[in-house]
Amino acid sequence: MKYAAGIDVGSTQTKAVLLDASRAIAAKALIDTGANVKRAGQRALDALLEASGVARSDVGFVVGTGYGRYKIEAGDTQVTEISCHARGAQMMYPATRTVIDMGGQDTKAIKVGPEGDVADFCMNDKCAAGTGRFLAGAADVLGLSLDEIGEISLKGTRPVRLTSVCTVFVESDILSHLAQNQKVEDILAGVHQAIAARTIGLVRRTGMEDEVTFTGGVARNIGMVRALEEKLGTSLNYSDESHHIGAFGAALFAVDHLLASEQGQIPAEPQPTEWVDE
Amino acid sequence: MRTDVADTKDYRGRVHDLSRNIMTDWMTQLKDATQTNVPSAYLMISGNCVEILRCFDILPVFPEINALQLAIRKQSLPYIIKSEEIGYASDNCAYVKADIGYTMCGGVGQDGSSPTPSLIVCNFVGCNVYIKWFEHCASMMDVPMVMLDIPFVRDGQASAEDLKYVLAQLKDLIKRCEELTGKKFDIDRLREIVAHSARAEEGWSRSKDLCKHRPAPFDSYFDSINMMGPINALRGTKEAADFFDEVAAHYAKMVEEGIGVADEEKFRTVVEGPPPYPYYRSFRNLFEAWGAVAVQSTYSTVGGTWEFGFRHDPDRPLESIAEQMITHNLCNRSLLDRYDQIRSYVDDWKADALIIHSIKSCRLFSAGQGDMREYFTKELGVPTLMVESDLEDPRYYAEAQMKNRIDAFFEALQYKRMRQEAGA
Amino acid sequence: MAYIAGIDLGSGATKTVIIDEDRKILGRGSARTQADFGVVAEQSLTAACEEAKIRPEAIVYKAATGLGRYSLADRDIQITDLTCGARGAHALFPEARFVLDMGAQSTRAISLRDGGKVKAFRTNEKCAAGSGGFLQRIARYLELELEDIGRVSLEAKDPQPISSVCAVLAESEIINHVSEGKTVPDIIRGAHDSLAERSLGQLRMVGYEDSVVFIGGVALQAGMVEACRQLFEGTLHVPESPSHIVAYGAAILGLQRYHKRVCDADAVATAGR
Amino acid sequence: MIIDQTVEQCRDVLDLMPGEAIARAREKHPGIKGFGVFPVYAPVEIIHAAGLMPVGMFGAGNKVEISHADSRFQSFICSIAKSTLELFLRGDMEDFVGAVFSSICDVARNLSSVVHRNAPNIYVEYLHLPQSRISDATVAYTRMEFERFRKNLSHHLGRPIGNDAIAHSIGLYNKVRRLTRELYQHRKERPGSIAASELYAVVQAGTRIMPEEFIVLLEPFVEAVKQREVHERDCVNVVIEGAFCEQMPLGLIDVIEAAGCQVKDDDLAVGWRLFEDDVSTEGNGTAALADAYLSRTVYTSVRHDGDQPRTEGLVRRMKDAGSEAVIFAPAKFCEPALLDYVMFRQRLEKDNIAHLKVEFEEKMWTFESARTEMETFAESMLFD
Ligand SMILES: Nc1ncnc2c1ncn2[C@@H]1O[C@H](COP(=O)(O)OP(=O)(O)O)[C@@H](O)[C@H]1O
Ligand SMILES: Nc1ncnc2c1ncn2[C@@H]1O[C@H](COP(=O)(O)OP(=O)(O)O)[C@@H](O)[C@H]1O
Ligand code: SF4
Ligand code: SF4
Ligand code: SF4
Repeated sequence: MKYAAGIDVGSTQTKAVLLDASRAIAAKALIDTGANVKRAGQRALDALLEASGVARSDVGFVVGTGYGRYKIEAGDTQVTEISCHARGAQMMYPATRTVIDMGGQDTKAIKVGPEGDVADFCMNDKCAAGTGRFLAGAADVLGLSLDEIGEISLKGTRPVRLTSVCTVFVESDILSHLAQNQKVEDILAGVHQAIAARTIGLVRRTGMEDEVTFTGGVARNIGMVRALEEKLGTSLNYSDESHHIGAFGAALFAVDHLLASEQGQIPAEPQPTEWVDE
Repeated sequence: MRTDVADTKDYRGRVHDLSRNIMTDWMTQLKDATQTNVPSAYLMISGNCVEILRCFDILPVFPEINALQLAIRKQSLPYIIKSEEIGYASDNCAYVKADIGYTMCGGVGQDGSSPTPSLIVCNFVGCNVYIKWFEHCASMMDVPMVMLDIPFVRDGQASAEDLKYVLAQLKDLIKRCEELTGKKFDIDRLREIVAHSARAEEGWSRSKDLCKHRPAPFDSYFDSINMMGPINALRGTKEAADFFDEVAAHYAKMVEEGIGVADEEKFRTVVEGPPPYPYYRSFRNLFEAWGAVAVQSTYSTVGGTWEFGFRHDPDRPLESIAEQMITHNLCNRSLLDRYDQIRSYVDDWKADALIIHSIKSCRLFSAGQGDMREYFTKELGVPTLMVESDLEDPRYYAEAQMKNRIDAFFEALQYKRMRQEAGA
Repeated sequence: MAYIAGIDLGSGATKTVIIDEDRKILGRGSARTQADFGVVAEQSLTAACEEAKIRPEAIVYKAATGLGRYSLADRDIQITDLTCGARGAHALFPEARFVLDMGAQSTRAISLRDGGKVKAFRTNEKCAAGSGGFLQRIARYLELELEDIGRVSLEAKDPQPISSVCAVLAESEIINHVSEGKTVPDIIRGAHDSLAERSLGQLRMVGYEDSVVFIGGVALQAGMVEACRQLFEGTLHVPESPSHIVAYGAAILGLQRYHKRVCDADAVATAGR
Repeated sequence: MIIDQTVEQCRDVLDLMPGEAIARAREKHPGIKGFGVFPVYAPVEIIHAAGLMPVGMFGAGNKVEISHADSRFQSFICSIAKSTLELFLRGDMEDFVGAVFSSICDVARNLSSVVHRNAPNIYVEYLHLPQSRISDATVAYTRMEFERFRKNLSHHLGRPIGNDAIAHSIGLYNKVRRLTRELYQHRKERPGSIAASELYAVVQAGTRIMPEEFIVLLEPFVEAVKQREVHERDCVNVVIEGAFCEQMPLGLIDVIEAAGCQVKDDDLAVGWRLFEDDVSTEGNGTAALADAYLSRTVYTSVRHDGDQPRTEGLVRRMKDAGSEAVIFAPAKFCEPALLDYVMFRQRLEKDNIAHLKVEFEEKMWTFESARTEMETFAESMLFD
């Protein structure tokens, strides 16, 4: 049996998914990207192999995605995470028309066509304000872990207002709220709402259509899920797999390649381009 | 069949060389003028009246081109920082900052690359930053400034009163030029100059029209830069007119032989907004890698929208100069007029997509481009990509992010196309 | 003997300096800033008292400064950290006309008038990776102890500059450097160099000429000091315990006000007699 | 009493959404509709004479969450453009017939287009106010431009806008401006008599109340302020420069004074009090307004000034106000204000005049860093 893998090397975490030729998930992996991006890709692949017991030689095709996709030595080809998230989300929730992907460094709104194709997309501008990193920063100042802040934020009744969603300044903002004796849950509620508001702005740009699937690491944060649902006035598809959807999409593209090469065809998928360094 | 025109495939091709030659001649004149007393005058690019200066043999100097040159040589940052040190904000137009910084560091004047102007002619055509920029230049170098207030196109085109107003100001300018040079205004000389302009404009338009062909012979965004110098700064000279004759012939030949600028033209785009000069080459590579060719661009029309038929007119030299300044350039027209212009580009030049390069420095271009995106994607269904950086300040260009967006965009286009082909 | 405390409730840490009436520093204390400024101030004050070997009650005047200056309930006066930093630096280096204060959240360039009064100042722009918090984050990322940053930076051979003005994006640049195999010293030094360059820009905006006093927690980093030394044209003074200079300045100004209060009280007392 | 009441009343007005301001005006002027005036200046008299209520469009402060407009205008665009657009997109401007923008900057110009496209029922006018030296041609042009506005508006409404009506409106606004000038003058002479944020609230409210009613409110207020007991504070006398378009949050104005400064003059909402004296009520109204615009207005950063540089204007303004320092308060991303700062600053430094720059944003609500800077500034001047 041949396998195909998708590796999503993100700014914060690296996700990987191993599929068999029938597109069933054989293994998943999640590691911190860390400083060495090259190694992260390799480590993620190793983790997949270990978890599934599949031999490297049985992995017929590897698609890299995410911000570090060009640094994955095992990658046979690269696809942007936008295409991957669209593809993965559509496969997992076939009625998906809108994808919101919130990662460590950027947020994307993707409008998805009926076949998992990207009809339009928007990303936060160059500024990293209001992303997963921002939440991580907030958690840090408050001495909480990422897993808890979502839950806690749900208890907030009077969300505070933030000056900005700049990741760099979240610290002082939160400190000054604390200095004014605001409750932690209200501060967190404010933090989540501020990010949600910003995200909604992005979603409006591409135009929202039901169903909406929430992907990326922040989809594990229930506070963010609820804040978005409230602002969008619709429920979101999300699950434990949400974090892996990019990698899953990449793996789906890899399966295409695998099958195509077995049949001696060119895969029906966009040709990647070469990285050109200035 | 590849012939001698094949070298055009590189952007350092024939047209590029021709352009560089005549632009270098002009730059040499500028450099020489720092040592002589040849009168010179500052002027802005958009909708300018360079013909009037030529009529008095006043050497035109374009600070915008100075700034552009610094950026494309990757030298702009220190000057930008210099300007920020005297109080310019990080959010101000970096063209201004680079030029002012350059001037402060001695780039202008005796030991510089261009002369201290004898006169500053502020042709306020659209961009309000022009006024501040030239006010500062005037005060810094203690040079008199002539303000040409060009009414914005409010009701579709210039009214009789607008024209009268501009003509009166042009006559004022002529008087100032007479005083400066001691020469008498010679309308016949102006007619000659204007005729050169018209010929250049004709060649420009023919060239741009050739991009309607598939494959397009040149990239109307990136390669147009080669033609923008001659059409905006050297307009009114015989050299520029000859240049455009040659350019048009050259591209016509390419079309005839079916040669395009891309190895394989896969996508035809229209590009809106100025390029990121400090990363010009690598930005271009990102599109080239996808076989994407710009068949039209708005930036190339900041100086004039000649492809829609307007020409300077030797029979009405001053009037046609005034009309061009008011109506026939991109900058002095409203955002909605620009939408129309882009729409006709998409339709007539048969483009697949619109690329909006949003420039932090330049609000004239960028303020409201989000709405443009809405309009084209939602109302017209034109696939549109919007990316952000700057035309002068290298600090605002993030290559990896840029690549990510561009790749994703073309991936999606390609995917769509493949599905269509499969369905057909 | 009357003791005066200057308490600098900064965004990163709260620092206290205790002086006597001769402006002599008797004790210093510091505590990492947390949610409750009151508690932290108490901690740093206690630490300073211990070092000074005095009881907290012996302090007759408390001058609060820094971000949290209004949060100190029993302060006698609050003064901004800029004014205090200027005064503290001037007290140590009376001939210097410029002060560079690099703290956790902000970098300030100050020019001085006679007597150490603030003439002009420039705070770093909001979107700048130009302060100590940024260095702290890089250090954490590179798995370095804060205390080691400065030393490690000195080992650089080929510093890798950072161009981005946004701290978050600057961090990505650093990640890039790491994955390209650049060494930790080169990266840290690159950050120091870039910060030094930005500070010089700020200093120039207030008319920087010759000598400058470098204060704030970041001045504890030898690599940063070295970067500034190489870049700035004039003399660079780095006081001992640079992160306490703002608190010291507050104490000095506090002492002035205290004297005035005593004089006024005397005057009142005399008048009442 | 009167003072506090009036200020309170005016703050209420500032809290109204534009539609609510119209609704309130309708109590006295049944069925009246609004016409938006984007800063800096527009000849409001023509609008008023057309039977409409001119309403200052100064964005939405922090009252409105921007959720649509930031997809139209990028992150590096000033807030007033976004919040103004947001009001249109949300449908808050339904009681408005139209809106007028002018050639102050590239953002305002493009904004007029975006409003035009997104609010098809709104009549959008764009005035090109002259930037040239005053000559016969400029006079003719400006008269034509104001006349064009009258014609277009009249055409749009389907009713004439007569000279008498304009003269009447000029008379009313003359009175408003005269009273406002009195207040400003009085503050220069007796600085403690009115807080900067009080004065601002009142003047700003005047951009959202019909002049007929505003005069009634203003007259007793001016008298009361003149009678007010003044407690002289020990502080730095400053003028504020740079807030001519997007307006400072009230809280920031308070912080300036709380930090130890006394505002003696400012350019907040300057377009509504642009004239140095009365506009003539004789003859052709649009011509009178045009002539006044050309020759009897105070300087602003959005108009080229030919032979009378703004830099000198600022120094004169300081002298007139008896102030010793300048607070530059440009809105974040405001290109004209930020560009002008450089030349202003150079001019002040030539005379050793102290100055401080504090950028602001509409939706700012904590002023900690501004407070620190302002306090330091005051400390540095006071403890001299
Ligand atoms: N267990 C968790 N609970 C809540 N949020 C999480 C958790 N794990 C990660 N996140 C969030 O996800 C972000 C990383 O998302 P990811 O999609 O992996 O980003 P990237 O692809 O840029 O690395 C983190 O910044 C964090 O905010
Ligand atoms: N022991 C140390 N070694 C090196 N750097 C330090 C040390 N302590 C503090 N710093 C640096 O100084 C910064 C804090 O400076 P400080 O002046 O205390 O800031 P603030 O006054 O804003 O709290 C930290 O962000 C860190 O970069
Ligand atoms: S704002 Fe744009 S058009 Fe104006 S000077 Fe700057 S770059 Fe040129
Ligand atoms: S520093 Fe903050 S606001 Fe500035 S660009 Fe970075 S994330 Fe955005
Ligand atoms: S605030 Fe400044 S940039 Fe914005 S619209 Fe007003 S004048 Fe233009």
